[in-house]
Amino acid sequence: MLKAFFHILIFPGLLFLFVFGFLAEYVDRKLYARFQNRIGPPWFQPLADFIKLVAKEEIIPEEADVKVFKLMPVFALAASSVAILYIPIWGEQAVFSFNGDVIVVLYLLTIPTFAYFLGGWYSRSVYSMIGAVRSLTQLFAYEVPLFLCILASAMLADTWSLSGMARFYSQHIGYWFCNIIGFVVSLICLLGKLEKVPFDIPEAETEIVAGSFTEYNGRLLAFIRMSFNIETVVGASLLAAVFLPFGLNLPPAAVFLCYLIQVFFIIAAISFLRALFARLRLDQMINLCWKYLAPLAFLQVLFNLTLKVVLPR
Amino acid sequence: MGIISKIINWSRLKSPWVLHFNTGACNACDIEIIAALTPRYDLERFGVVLKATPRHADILLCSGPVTKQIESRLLRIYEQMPEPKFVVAIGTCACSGGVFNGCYNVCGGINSVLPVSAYIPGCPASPKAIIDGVVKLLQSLEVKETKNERRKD
Amino acid sequence: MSRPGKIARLLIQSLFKKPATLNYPAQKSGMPEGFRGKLKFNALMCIGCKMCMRDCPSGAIEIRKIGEKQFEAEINLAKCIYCGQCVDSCLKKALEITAEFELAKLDPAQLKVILNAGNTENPKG
Amino acid sequence: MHESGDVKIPIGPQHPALKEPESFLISLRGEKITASSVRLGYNHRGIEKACEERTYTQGLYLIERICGICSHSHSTCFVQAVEEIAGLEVPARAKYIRTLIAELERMHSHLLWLGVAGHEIGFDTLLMYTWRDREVVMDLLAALTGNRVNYGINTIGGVRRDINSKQKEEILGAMDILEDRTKYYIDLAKGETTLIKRLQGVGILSHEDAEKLDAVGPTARASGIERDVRKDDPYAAYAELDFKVISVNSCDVYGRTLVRLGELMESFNLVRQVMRKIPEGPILVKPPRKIPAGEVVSRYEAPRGEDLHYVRSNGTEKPDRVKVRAPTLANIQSVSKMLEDRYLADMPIVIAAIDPCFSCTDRLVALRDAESEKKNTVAWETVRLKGVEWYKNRGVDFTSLNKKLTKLFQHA
Amino acid sequence: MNEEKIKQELEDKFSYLKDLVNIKRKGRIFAQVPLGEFNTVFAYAVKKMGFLALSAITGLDRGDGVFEVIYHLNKEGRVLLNLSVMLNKGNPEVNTVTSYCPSADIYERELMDLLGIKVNGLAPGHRYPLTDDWPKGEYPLRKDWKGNSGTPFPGKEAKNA
Repeated sequence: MLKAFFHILIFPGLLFLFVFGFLAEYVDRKLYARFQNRIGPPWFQPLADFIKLVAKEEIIPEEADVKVFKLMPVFALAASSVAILYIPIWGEQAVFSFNGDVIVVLYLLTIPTFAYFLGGWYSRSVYSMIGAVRSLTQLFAYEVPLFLCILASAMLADTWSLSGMARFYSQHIGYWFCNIIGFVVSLICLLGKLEKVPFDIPEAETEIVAGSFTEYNGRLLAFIRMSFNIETVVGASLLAAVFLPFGLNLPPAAVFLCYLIQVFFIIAAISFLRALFARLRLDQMINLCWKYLAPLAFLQVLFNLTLKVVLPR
Repeated sequence: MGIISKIINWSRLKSPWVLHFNTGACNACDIEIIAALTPRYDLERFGVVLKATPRHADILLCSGPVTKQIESRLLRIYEQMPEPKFVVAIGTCACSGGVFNGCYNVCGGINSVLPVSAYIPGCPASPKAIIDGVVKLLQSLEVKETKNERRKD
Repeated sequence: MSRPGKIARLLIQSLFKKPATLNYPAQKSGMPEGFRGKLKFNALMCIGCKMCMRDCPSGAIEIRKIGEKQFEAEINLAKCIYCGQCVDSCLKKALEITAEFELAKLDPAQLKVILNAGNTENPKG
Repeated sequence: MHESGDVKIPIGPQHPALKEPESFLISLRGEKITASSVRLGYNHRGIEKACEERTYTQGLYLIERICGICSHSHSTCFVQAVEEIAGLEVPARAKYIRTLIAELERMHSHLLWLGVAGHEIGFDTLLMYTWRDREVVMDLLAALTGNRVNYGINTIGGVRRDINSKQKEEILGAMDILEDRTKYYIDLAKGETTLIKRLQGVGILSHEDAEKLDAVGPTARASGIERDVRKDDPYAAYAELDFKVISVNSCDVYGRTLVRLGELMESFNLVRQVMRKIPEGPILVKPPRKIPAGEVVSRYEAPRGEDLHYVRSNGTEKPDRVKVRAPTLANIQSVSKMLEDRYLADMPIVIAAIDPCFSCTDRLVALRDAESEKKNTVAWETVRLKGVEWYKNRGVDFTSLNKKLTKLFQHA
Repeated sequence: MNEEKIKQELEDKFSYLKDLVNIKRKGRIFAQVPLGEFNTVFAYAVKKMGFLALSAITGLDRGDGVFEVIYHLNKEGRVLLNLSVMLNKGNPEVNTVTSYCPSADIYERELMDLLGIKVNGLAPGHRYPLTDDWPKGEYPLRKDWKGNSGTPFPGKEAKNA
């Protein structure tokens, strides 16, 4: 019981996530700045932003549906935090795991997007409306390839539990290479999930101000930003667990170090891509996902299926 | 109590998010504001981020003389900003109306409409001047905050 | 032939290059010489012809007689557009332009500067 | 033109896509723009009237502040007019210096535009790099004229500052730096897929429309109208310099980008020529305080297009009438055409593509915008229904989900 | 492009334009057209002489109870033909030229708002550049308009002092 609480509140639960979230945001912003030949923010920036926002006056637009408006950010935060519990971040074993937790994690990761949608939808400002609808449309585009890629690697590992997958891949280290396409595709999809350039369509500043979050401020905005950070961490950890099975059989400290390295590698990749492209239009983004990413993902699935048949166990 | 409010003040000083509003300026100050955010000057060093909506902003950067028809809008934007909020008048026009004094369509400086916390003269105020101004403002706030602290204790 | 991510190389390079950012204000750096900043007033040279007032586009400068052949200039930093027209108009070179640009003030009162024989450049207090 | 059913979004006066307070009203059906209208005037300061009560000298600085980005354009255009009325023969050296500053201004303006365009399509990295390089020009201008913007180099009868040999070298050095940077950007513009995807075929303004609506500057030149005041009606020193008028036929935003980049390259070689040809001599002739009566139309190719000033004097030291036709006013009329059935996502870049400069545009009197007051009062019910319907047509049904959720939260 | 030719053509075509057309300098032709004849001349200039583009329309108050409206037409951006027409301040009226140059619209609205010149046949649309609740009979660019409030221009005081 106590142990569970420890896991939920301290490690790898809230506290760890918050710290890690801040770190992730910092790394992302700093790298982004450096890519642009700037100095960028100091290390404590995300923390300062968070505290400031929490301490700020809260304004709720009179048109908004107060209940939903207030509830949604918390909802998003909670959902994205829970997901971490099922992802093996220290060694091969997640805190909680059961066969099928992959699906749970994936859906937990989908919840925030819906939360943002509803939040924007019920703040009832034109910009939020459009942002909300956009983020949902985008969801339908990137979700499929992402799921397919994870599915593919799960099939190869022949298990529906993340821990199981981690175990499998760390034992057959060679197999990770088979999933390379899956890794790339899901990395791109992750960009979509985190609403980062080139897929930051739902909060495209120059078009619809700040999308769903136009009306949010103070504490709620802080939560939203936090849940984005946590999503980043969780998403990165997920990809790390599924696609980068390295150093899982080292001594514990080293394992954790490896995990950190992998996650930060993914975060760095994200901020690199983010500095690299112009924002796509919604229709272009959907094209990309359905015309290129989804087929690739399918390819991965087929490839892994054949692999499973061919390769001996 | 003291320590918490200290932390809050610290955070406020470290992450001033700004909203830029052109109240009828000639663009010169506006482009200099943007220039202050770009690599050469990079205001993000001080945690300054240019925000799109008043709801997210702490500091309102105004440039230009307040034209009659922007006045009401300026007020509205100011109202939409959550407390605590500050206004910085950037450029001569924003400080006093500058060359546009006497144009029948100009109210004069920002201070004729809103309480201004810092004036940055210059036509236009160069990015360096803007950074200088922002830093001066933040320092002054720091001083003020600590003073308040003492009064409380 | 177009491809995505053409800017990639530049990004990587600048990641390992020193940022282009100036370390201002921690490290003071001025404006190029001849930059038009705050005005300087040599009271002794002024003959009170008020040509500067006449040509000033924004009425930022005012010359006042404070005694026999003695004048003081009140310059409103908030109104001055730093165009230097007064310097050009001045018949006696009583006005000069300096490169001082860090004029930000928190208190509007400090934006009015009175310059006379006593102080030619900096506001009192 | 705005149908009642559509979602109306006010863009501006305070909107991240516009650095200036202007208001566009965009009617949306889903993501498609069905109608658009622009209301100008927020930036209106009454300059034309004000000029009538200021002396020419004072007026000059006022005119310079019509627009901070093309300040040299306006002031040159104005002084040219005044000089023509007064019959002043401006020294050749002064003319060359004006040309020099004009071209430097064009560089900074076009680099600025490139950055802004990048920002509008969410390519902030481009913004950061172009503006970093733009600082080189800004430093030059600061060193030459004494200010980064609103240079105040012009005065009636010539220019106020001379350039020395040291500055010449600096300028030439800077040109080399900027040239290969610009080459890189051209390379980028021609090579970066996402960029091209966002720019090509967007904001179409056909050759005919461009002519009908009297578009000017890069906007016109991108629609294949080879028109450039520097060539057609040479002023300052342009008659003695040789340069190409860049024009392409793609009629879209991409074309406008290429035109501007091409003009940058032209500007570099123009500046080099100026440095080579600039004669020695005085830079200023003493103007009379009172300008004899007369009327003149003066033209100038600003970075954004043709700038036209009409000045009428009445023999006093104040002008009788100053009329300013800024390039944006000529181009703004074609924006609605460009926005026709584009996506909302294209709106910012299309508006940016004419390089709007509203502070130039609204010289006259201001208006309070009735329409964008709707921001908070848009009947959100209609908005929602429209959105839902649009997505239903595309196989996404919110209504049921929406109902469920509302119930849920009522219980909660 | 020969200014002389244009001047000649105008004068030949419309006898009443004799010595009303003058060439100020290269590429600048000013012509004063009697009010009654204006439309025909304008139409001819646009349709026959190829002055297709309208650069701007300037309206101004000459003070002595006369308004002047100047149409700045240009031909391939090279030659500027400035057709000016005098109006009586009592009832200033012109006909719209939007049928020839659609871009005239915005300039004509300017005329209406700032000088109170009536433009016949101008399609309805929102006014520019004045606000919708601008008081009737207030025309800023008229010389006798004393302006609404607004801080006095300091330059004036300077002169008084």
